[in-house]
Amino acid sequence: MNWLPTLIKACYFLAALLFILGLKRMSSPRTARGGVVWAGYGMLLAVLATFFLPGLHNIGLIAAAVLIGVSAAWWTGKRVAMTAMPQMVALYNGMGGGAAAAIGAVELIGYVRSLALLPPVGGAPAVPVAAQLAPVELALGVLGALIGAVSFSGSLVAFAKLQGWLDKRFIFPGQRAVNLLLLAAAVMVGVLLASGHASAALIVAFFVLALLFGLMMTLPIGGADMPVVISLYNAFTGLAVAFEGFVLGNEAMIIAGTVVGAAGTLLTQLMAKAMNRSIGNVLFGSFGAAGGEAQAIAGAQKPVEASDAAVMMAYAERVVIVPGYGLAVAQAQHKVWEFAQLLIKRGVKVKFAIHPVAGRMPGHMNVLLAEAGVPYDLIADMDDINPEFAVTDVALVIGANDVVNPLARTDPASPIYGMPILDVGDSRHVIVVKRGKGTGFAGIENALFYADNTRMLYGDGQAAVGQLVNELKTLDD
Amino acid sequence: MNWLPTLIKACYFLAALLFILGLKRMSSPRTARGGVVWAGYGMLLAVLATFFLPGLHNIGLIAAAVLIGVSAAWWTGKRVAMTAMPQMVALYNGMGGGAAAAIGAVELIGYVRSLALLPPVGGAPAVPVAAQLAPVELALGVLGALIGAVSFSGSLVAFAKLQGWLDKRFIFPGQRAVNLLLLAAAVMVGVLLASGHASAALIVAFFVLALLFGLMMTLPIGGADMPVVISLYNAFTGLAVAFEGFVLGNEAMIIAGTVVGAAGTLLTQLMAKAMNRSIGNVLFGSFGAAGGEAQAIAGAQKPVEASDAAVMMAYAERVVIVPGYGLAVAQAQHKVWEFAQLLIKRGVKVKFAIHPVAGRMPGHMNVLLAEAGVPYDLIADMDDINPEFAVTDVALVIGANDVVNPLARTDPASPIYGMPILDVGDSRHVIVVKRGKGTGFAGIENALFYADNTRMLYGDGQAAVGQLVNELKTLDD
Amino acid sequence: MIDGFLALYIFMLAAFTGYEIIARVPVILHTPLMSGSNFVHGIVLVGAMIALGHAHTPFEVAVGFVGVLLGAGNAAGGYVVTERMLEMFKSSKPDAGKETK
Amino acid sequence: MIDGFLALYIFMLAAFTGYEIIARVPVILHTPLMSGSNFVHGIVLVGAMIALGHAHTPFEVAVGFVGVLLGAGNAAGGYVVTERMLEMFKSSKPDAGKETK
Ligand SMILES: NC(=O)c1ccc[n+]([C@@H]2O[C@H](COP(=O)([O-])OP(=O)(O)OC[C@H]3O[C@@H](n4cnc5c(N)ncnc54)[C@H](OP(=O)(O)O)[C@@H]3O)[C@@H](O)[C@H]2O)c1
Ligand SMILES: NC(=O)c1ccc[n+]([C@@H]2O[C@H](COP(=O)([O-])OP(=O)(O)OC[C@H]3O[C@@H](n4cnc5c(N)ncnc54)[C@H](OP(=O)(O)O)[C@@H]3O)[C@@H](O)[C@H]2O)c1
Repeated sequence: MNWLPTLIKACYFLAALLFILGLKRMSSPRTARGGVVWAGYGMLLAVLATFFLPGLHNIGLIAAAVLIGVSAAWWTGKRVAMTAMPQMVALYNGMGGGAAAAIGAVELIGYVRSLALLPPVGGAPAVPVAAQLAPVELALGVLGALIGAVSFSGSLVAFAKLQGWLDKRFIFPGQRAVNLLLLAAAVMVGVLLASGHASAALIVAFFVLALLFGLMMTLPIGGADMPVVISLYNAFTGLAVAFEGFVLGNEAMIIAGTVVGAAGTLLTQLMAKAMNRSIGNVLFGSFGAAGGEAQAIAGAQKPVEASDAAVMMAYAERVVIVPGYGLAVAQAQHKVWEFAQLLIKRGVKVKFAIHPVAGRMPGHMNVLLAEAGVPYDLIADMDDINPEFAVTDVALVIGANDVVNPLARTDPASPIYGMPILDVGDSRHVIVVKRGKGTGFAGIENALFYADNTRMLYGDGQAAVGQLVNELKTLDD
Repeated sequence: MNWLPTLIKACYFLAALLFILGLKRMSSPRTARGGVVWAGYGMLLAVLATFFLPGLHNIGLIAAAVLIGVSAAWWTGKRVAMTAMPQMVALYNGMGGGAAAAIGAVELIGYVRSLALLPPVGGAPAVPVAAQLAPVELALGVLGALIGAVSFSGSLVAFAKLQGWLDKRFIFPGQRAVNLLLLAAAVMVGVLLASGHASAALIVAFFVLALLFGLMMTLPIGGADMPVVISLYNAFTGLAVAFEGFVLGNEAMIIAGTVVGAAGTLLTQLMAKAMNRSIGNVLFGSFGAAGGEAQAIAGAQKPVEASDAAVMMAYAERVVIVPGYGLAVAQAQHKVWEFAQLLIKRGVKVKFAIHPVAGRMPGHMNVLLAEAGVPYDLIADMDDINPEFAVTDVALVIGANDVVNPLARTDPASPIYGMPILDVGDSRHVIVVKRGKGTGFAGIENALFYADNTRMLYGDGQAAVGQLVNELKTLDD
Repeated sequence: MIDGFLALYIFMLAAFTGYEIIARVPVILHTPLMSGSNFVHGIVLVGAMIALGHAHTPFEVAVGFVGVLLGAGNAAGGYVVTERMLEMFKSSKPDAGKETK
Repeated sequence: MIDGFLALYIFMLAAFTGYEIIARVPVILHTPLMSGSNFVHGIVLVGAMIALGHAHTPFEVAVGFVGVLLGAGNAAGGYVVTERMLEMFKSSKPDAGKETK
């Protein structure tokens, strides 16, 4: 049966290959769906092959755990609403981190047991090879467990925040020092463990400290910053998996983990950059940050009736729709697409303009619009659409605020100063759909709403666009 | 001295890292120079570290060979003309293939010697581990040697052709069959070697066959197709190096060789695609290919005087200069840049438009213009410049022919049918600089030269542009 | 188990591969991509299975069991969520639309 | 000497790395790039040095010597030619120009 281990190794190799090819295919919307299916086959192959590993005990327990875990996750994943995707990603990511930490824990416990079982006879203790970890393996295993545990508790906090279970920020004086102390303590215990001074008590202390640190460092971060944090923890989990893969001598884990670690790091940077902030600012910026003072803006907001707004767009040549976080809150994406289709039928040229940080996670709006069935070639990036606003008749802003705020360009004191925005103000008319005078994520006034060519259509996103649809249908009759 | 092997391995690791980072930096003209320097440091490090490998004999000989090889290559590389770069790349690439083949040969000879030294005692022959290659290693070593040898002799033929030493194509009936036989024979002997039936005679036969095959398969390919072939052999050498690296257990060789193998394969494809041909067509297309029949074109070529041409451009608003192979032949790049600078001084907007396959190797024109000092932001790609010809006053074509031939769009019978071209005909006036009625690489007539808005400025590229420069200077006085 | 330098090489190359592949993904796909890479590290399930398979004491088995549960959740959940998101990306061109279906 | 699967992993990852890195290089740099990658496989010099260093019979030494000669030519020639080509790429913007000098 010498061919069995080779066959299993070949399966792992194929799995790693399929992961990479799958991620590669995700770089284009046309092939992305196929990409995740490929990666899925890789995963299936790797898991099935693992069952045949020689010398594996507890097969029944393993199968049971796999079945329970898969069914539960499959069931929730299939049922959850499209808008809850960010927190589900956080949850599943946390589970991965937890699994990595568990692997590290099992290895450490086994290591301690092997030390206890075998009293040092004379100089060199004769420990059986199987239980004995090399120093590098031990160190990487501890490091992986630390990172995994932090990612676990941190991701769970992120999940709870996005789910709305933990609305208040949790801030107290000296928080930064406490967190730093926690981290230092966890690292110190980790170093002790890694240098061979393992004991049951130390292991418990290590995991408690690591979990606590993940909790405490994520709690003060605002819910809206969560996507960046989730992406960071995604990279963390990847690294943790790679390290534990090294301990287990499993190359597929090393490769998949490292690829995700690198990819997640890059994604985190891209997100933070799109929000015009540094990663450090996202993670620690909340401590004692004074809220920007509300700037008074001259003029008044000029409301408009749904009927007038509908007529303006019905007889326009070009309309650009700018969705924002409010669209997600109102779940208005289906109505908006219905409205856009009616306009298109009338011969109006309709485009959707998406700001890179519209909504609460990158690509948030793309996902929502895709859910409603908006074809992606009607959707334009900020850089592509900005020059076009000058020849646009009506820009319809739905639940967006910060991403169309001209203060980002003019007011150096504003918290979003320097962030590139969508130049909706350049178009002939701007119609803004929002519920009232609520501010956006940055909590500041928006000069656009007071501009001469802007009209406000107050109301919940879904209801307001529903009115527009009805008005348009009346026009058609 | 346990740290020495580790230190050497670390050097190899650093070298591989520097190679990859260096290649990465080569993806932008701004950082490319730094990239090759980084890769150079990597190479230096790896070579120096190798001298300290434990158990290395013949150190004096090694040092002597390195010194001789480096100085000779350095000297020729520094002195050779910029226009001879393609053949130098071919030459150095061939050397790399030869070195890989030599490694394979030494390993094989050592293997045979180890077999001869040790008569099988009873069942299992007790061969010392050092000389005994595992079956996989043996097979990969033979494969690497085969590829390396083909790349060696093939690249030398490419070098000779580009250098002008081998002008005639070497074609005879049944050539394809002969080549196929040669390859089959080489592979068969290789399989014998790899399956452990090594003997001195077989080794000699193997290398003779491989070298002969490289020679015979490259000889019939036209000199102008050489860049694609060189790129292919570049990928070959990379692969050969990776395989021999596996035999020697040297990861830096495996990685550098594989990276180059993948990169070279991709580059070859890109080149062939830019010429609108398949790689197979480049390699085997020459056999019995009938030359395209010269198509008669109505009208006549209308010559122009240098003085008139100079005035046209001096008072134009936009001039686009389109260089082709003739520019390289005439070595007119310095004169052209002098001319362009004079125009720019007069307020004319000057751009250079480069077709992807202008000249005889990809980027050929870029290298020439860069040599003359033309800044790369004045240089435009085909896709970027084509829409601009409509608003161009004068397009100045210098020694280009096929890449501006409208027959590629209109005549399905032409050998270049389907190749995208530069739409110089869209501009108000076209001035073509060439020596006479000579055809280009594809050997066909060019309808552009007979167009109503085209004027021919006959003469050697350098001389003709020199005249233009003088006329312009007279205007300025 | 794996020679340190070989692991280092694999680590370096995998990092480059991940970085280069992701650097080319358009913003529109960032959310599905985050979810997709989240799925890929679900391979931790294999590691958890191995850990549980070699666990001896009841406590180790319990921890290993939780690890496999969590790993399976990561893998299955990550897949479902990613697949659901990507399923929704359609082009208005009919043929391209068919291809993604 | 290297475990077959580890070698396969390294091979696969290196191929992806090479492919992805080169896929982003603009046409304008294709010639220097061909030359640059030609330089990189000059690492064969190291292999030739090892082969010569372990050669025993005069014939092996002779073949090894030629190998080192050729490998050194590949490495040194490839470097010089690439460096000369890239040295010529300049921007018209003065600061960028300085950077490449
Ligand atoms: N995309 C990311 O990755 C990401 C991540 C973290 C943070 N952020 C930040 O989030 C912000 C995104 O900007 P944004 O313009 O999309 O959103 P926003 O600035 O948060 O504004 C959302 C607006 O929608 C309105 N709204 C809320 N519920 C609504 C409903 N049911 N119907 C209609 N309107 C509703 C609100 O006004 P009313 O209350 O008056 O209705 C509010 O002004 C940026 O500041 C960005 O930096 C983005
Ligand atoms: N770039 C690549 O990678 C590559 C590789 C292989 C093949 N090719 C092929 O090469 C061709 C390149 O097209 P191209 O337009 O650059 O060149 P071309 O079609 O080969 O035409 C060159 C023209 O330059 C003229 N010329 C020659 N010497 C001259 C001199 N001293 N002064 C002035 N003019 C001179 C010739 O006409 P006169 O004789 O009348 O002067 C000839 O018509 C394409 O067909 C392409 O497929 C390209």
